[in-house]
Amino acid sequence: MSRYSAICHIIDQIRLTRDIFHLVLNAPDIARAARPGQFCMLATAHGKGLDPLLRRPLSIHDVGPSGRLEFLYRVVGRGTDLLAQKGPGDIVCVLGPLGQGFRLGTSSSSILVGGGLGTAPLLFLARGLEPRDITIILGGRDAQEIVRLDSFEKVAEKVLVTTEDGSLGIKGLVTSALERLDISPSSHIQHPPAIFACGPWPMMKAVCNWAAIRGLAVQVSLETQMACGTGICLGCATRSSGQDRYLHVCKDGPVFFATDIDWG
Amino acid sequence: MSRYSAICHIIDQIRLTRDIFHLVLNAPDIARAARPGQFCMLATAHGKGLDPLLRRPLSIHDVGPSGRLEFLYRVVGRGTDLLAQKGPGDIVCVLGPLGQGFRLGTSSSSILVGGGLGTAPLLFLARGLEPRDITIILGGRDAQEIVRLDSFEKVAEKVLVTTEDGSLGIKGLVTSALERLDISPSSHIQHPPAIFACGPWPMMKAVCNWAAIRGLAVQVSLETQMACGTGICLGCATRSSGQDRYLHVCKDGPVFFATDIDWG
Amino acid sequence: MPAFERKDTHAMTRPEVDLAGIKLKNPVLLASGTCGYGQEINDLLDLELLGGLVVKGISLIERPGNPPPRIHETPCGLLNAIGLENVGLERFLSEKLPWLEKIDTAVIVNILGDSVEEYTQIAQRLNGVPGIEGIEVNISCPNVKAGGIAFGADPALAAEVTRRIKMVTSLPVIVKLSPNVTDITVIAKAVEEAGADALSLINTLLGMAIDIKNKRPALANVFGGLSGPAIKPIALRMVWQVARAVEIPVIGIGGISTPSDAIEFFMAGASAIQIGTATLVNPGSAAEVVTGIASFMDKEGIDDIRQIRII
Amino acid sequence: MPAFERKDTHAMTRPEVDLAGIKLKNPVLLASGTCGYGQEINDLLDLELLGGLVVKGISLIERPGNPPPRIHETPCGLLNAIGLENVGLERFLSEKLPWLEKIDTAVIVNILGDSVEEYTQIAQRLNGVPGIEGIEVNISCPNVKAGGIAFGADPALAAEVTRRIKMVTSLPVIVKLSPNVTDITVIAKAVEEAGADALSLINTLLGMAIDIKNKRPALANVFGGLSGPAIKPIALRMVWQVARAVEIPVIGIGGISTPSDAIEFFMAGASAIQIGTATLVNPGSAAEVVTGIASFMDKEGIDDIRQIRII
Ligand SMILES: Cc1cc2nc3c(=O)[nH]c(=O)nc-3n(C[C@H](O)[C@H](O)[C@H](O)COP(=O)(O)OP(=O)(O)OC[C@H]3O[C@@H](n4cnc5c(N)ncnc54)[C@H](O)[C@@H]3O)c2cc1C
Ligand SMILES: Cc1cc2nc3c(=O)[nH]c(=O)nc-3n(C[C@H](O)[C@H](O)[C@H](O)COP(=O)(O)OP(=O)(O)OC[C@H]3O[C@@H](n4cnc5c(N)ncnc54)[C@H](O)[C@@H]3O)c2cc1C
Ligand SMILES: Cc1cc2nc3c(=O)[nH]c(=O)nc-3n(C[C@H](O)[C@H](O)[C@H](O)COP(=O)(O)O)c2cc1C
Ligand SMILES: Cc1cc2nc3c(=O)[nH]c(=O)nc-3n(C[C@H](O)[C@H](O)[C@H](O)COP(=O)(O)O)c2cc1C
Ligand code: FES
Ligand code: FES
Repeated sequence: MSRYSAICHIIDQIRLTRDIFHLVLNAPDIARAARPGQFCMLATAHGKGLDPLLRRPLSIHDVGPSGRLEFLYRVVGRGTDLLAQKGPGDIVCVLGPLGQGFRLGTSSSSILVGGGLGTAPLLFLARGLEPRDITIILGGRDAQEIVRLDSFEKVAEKVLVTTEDGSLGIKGLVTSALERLDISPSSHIQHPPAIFACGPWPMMKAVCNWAAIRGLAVQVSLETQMACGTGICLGCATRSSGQDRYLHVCKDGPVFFATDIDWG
Repeated sequence: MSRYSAICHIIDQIRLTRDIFHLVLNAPDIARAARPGQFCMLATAHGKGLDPLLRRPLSIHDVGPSGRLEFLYRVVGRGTDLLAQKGPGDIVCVLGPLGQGFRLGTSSSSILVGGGLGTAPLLFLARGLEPRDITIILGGRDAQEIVRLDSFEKVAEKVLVTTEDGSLGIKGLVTSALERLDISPSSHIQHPPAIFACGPWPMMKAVCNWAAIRGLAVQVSLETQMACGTGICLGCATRSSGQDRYLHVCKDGPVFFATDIDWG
Repeated sequence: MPAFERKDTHAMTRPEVDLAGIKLKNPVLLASGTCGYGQEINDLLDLELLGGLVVKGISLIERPGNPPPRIHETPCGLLNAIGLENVGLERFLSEKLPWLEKIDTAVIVNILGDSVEEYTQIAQRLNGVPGIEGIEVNISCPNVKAGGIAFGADPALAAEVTRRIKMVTSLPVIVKLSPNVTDITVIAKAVEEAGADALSLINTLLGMAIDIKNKRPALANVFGGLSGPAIKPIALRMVWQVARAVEIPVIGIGGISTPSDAIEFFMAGASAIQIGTATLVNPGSAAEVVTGIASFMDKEGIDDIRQIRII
Repeated sequence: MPAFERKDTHAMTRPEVDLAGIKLKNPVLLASGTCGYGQEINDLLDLELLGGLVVKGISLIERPGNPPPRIHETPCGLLNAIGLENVGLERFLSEKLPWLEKIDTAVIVNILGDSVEEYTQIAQRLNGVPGIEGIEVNISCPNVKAGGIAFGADPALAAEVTRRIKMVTSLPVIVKLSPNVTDITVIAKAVEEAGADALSLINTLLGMAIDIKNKRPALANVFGGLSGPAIKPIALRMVWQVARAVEIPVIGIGGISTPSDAIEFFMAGASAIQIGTATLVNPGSAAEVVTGIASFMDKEGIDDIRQIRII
């Protein structure tokens, strides 16, 4: 596990919707070391400004040849807003790759479920999976929230889209798409698919419930507040399903088996 | 005296030397109200960053038709560094015009002396002077520090340059140029020139000494630390020549008659 | 002027509050020392949009203040050692108050002294003067007679000042607490018991900076008061603690520059708030906070800001 | 390994200092709680470049820490309520110390307890353990027996803890002071008199934030400790005051993230400094500070950093 503290140039920053951005950096060391599900901490303040103080965690969306490191993020507050103001040639300080990524395993098929910007890590994950019978479910509030659909279609056998307002794909939540996959709760599944989920807490909980009924293991990628992202501050605690112990999302995760987590 | 709090677009930002920048904003209200010697407070943090907290004071370098408001500044620290990173189309929050400018008077001739970036307010001053027998002395460490010479030459009958290393103009300090003007100490001057000075404290002191010997009044533009620039915090105190009283540079100045100041 | 031309600001200045008997258009005030005597800032910030202002601390005799440098910027903060420069009580009354009287906003006078007697004398003189809605007692000053210990650091001294001032005035008395203490609730309770009508907190935190180029403290006074966004977490904690320790209203102060900062203080238990350093940075801050509070209340569907207090 | 391959870091790690008997390659340490037990950060920051590190506070028994959320960002600052999560004394000795022993840097163990007895027991156990250069006593914890008042807020309690620890260990004892007090020099002097070999200051300032969307404190613990650049002016003021009040060395802590921040603390009177929050933001901060101090000393032509102290 190699981690780097790098000063990276922005190759490209594309505004995909009003508040969703696709950031492409040049970060050869990090890109080479990165595994699906890992994340980076990005400094967002400009120049020598000290505010916002902390770096912001973003999942690695993709890595490419010649050191491309990609992120997909939504502007939700001051840090992401400042990041979005930068453009090609500007510099971003990045720490990564961090944390434990997805366990890729050897399941004969995989179902990847992303809600909102929880779709970000799924592209890099899909690229890494083998054998390649991959279904990706992308959920959002509306069509605007479903971004980079063409890229996802290139890496998966099947891509299902759900939107809450029905403006694209299936109207409903990601679970509506899961139901359609026709993996019956009663059936004894011979080659159980691997399930991966990333998105808002209630969405992941719903996916876990759906999977639990079917006896399927789920890996989830969690978000918490983070200060360091490197395992030294112990700030990113989340309750483990085992009694009185906390897991630390930045070093024990961000990816966990759902059964290790206390879903509250 | 009208003051405005304006959100201004950058029309242009030109890097004149390694660390000296010429900033042109669109600020019609401020430009219209501005008088030579006044200054503005510019917010330098990007986006919603809160650091650096305080705005930075910069003298008005020039105003132009259709609301152009110009500044000439040197990058010396975090605030000016952040300002220099902005470009055309970016936004700067500006408060101005602030303070008491130069008293233009009716002297038949004027001598304007600027050291370093103290030259900034002299262009706008020279434009405002009438009648127009104007000598401008621009002093710097080296040729690099003498900026916008052509603009100064357009607004003055005579422009003298001094550099400490002799790389441009007269080798020496601005006082070397003053000596050459041949205004003899002993002579009873019938039409005393108005003297204006802006620059480092020792330079202004030297100009004042030169002028005092000749019985000439000098107006100086002072710098102090400022928090508000609007007269409410009382932070910008400078000792007055009268006993136990402080003057406030942002509202009583920044331009003062040299005799009102305690030169320490 | 004809009625249809009158500035109808009511909708813009909600929500009215009653603060220890002082009627305020809204719970947003300007903090002492950051709005001069009002007139200096009115062209950039319409004072009539605000609940009121607390004028620069007034002493019995005019004070010249500290030598420069008096201010220094720190990360998200400001150090100041103005040294309580002010025009003194009499010039305040004759030169500054007449202008303020014409403005339709509450005027609270911040007072300071080196001795209990000085505080009492000022309070007595202000009693009954038209155009003054309340007194805010700055107890962060060192008590010269008690060997320089600040009134605000000693519960007995703080209570004594409060009691004596209450005896000589019928104006609402707000006591402004210093944060440089081990347990601010002890001082708060002492002052409440002594009769204070409300509490303002916090004043600045004692800090310093060093000018490493010139190898000397950045402020001529060595120490200064730290204000601005940097201190907001400390101020909020103290407001939370004090609001749970006393019955009288608490005015929250410290690093407030946006509507959401203000709402944090109301949730912590403040009945009103003051904006200080933010006005220095952006004169329009207080007006933006007023507007922001009103739209927050609309969104939440509440008509009394105190309803959002966390219990 | 052959001599010519050995890492010759001496030139990079100047200037050596002696801190209350602890030999340090340079006066830059990592602050407790912001560097784990060292191993977690060594890949991003070569610990051998530093004077040393102070490990995460150790209690007698392992502690799980507080429920989340534990951290919250503030303007130029960080609020944390980790709740002293740590592996406990025995696991520290068996699992963490062996790795640290192999690293050529000073290891100082930060200890904490709910009672004088707990502090003493830990100190006794650490005495004579190879690989430990000193003990740093965190007296910001509430004393359970004394009704929850922090050891660091009461000079008598602080002195008592110090005295008892000194009795059971021959290791240098550094006492880490809390800034949440009216007069930090009173505590400093009490602790010095009780035999402390050095003082560390400051620990975090008590603060809070409110999550206005969810209408509750941003931290599950309600209150948290404020650290980072925001508190630097307060920390510097306290170091200045304490350095002038005691004879023992003072380690400056609070908001240091650049060489010039560190130099401010040395000018104020610190004999060494610790870097906390800055490492969380940028793991390389401490190494940059070491380099910056060395080049500052070159420029000034001095060979002892204490020479820059302002008298
Ligand atoms: C491991 C991990 C991977 C993530 N990957 C992505 C991603 O690929 N794309 C994406 O858009 N977002 C991702 N996030 C969330 C992203 O980090 C936050 O949206 C961002 O930090 C908000 O910063 P801000 O300054 O814009 O907002 P702030 O103004 O700081 O806060 C706005 C909101 O974001 C939340 N938030 C703030 N800081 C954090 C933080 N450190 N961690 C989590 N939430 C926070 C706040 O609680 C608040 O609700 C990830 C978070 C984690 C922990
Ligand atoms: C009325 C007035 C007019 C000015 N006009 C110009 C101008 O036209 N062009 C120009 O280049 N500079 C001008 N200055 C100086 C300019 O304000 C400072 O260089 C600038 O504020 C430095 O900010 P910074 O963040 O880059 O530096 P900092 O990192 O804050 O400090 C770097 C240096 O600048 C000094 N400084 C910081 N803040 C101020 C301040 N508020 N006032 C004065 N000095 C400060 C510091 O003491 C330090 O030495 C003027 C200053 C005043 C008071
Ligand atoms: C420049 C300046 C001058 C101040 N003068 C006074 C004063 O005269 N009396 C007083 O009680 N507080 C004074 N204060 C403290 C403020 O009123 C306020 O309590 C403090 O700044 C914290 O609020 P803020 O962070 O919003 O600025 C002053 C603050 C500043 C910045
Ligand atoms: C996440 C975190 C955990 C901390 N844990 C401890 C601790 O266990 N023991 C201790 O004495 N101080 C602890 N501290 C305080 C720091 O050591 C330091 O005193 C404080 O953060 C101020 O320095 P800074 O501004 O450089 O961070 C902790 C600080 C942080 C931010
Ligand atoms: S964010 Fe610091 S340990 Fe996880
Ligand atoms: S800078 Fe605030 S009064 Fe002059």
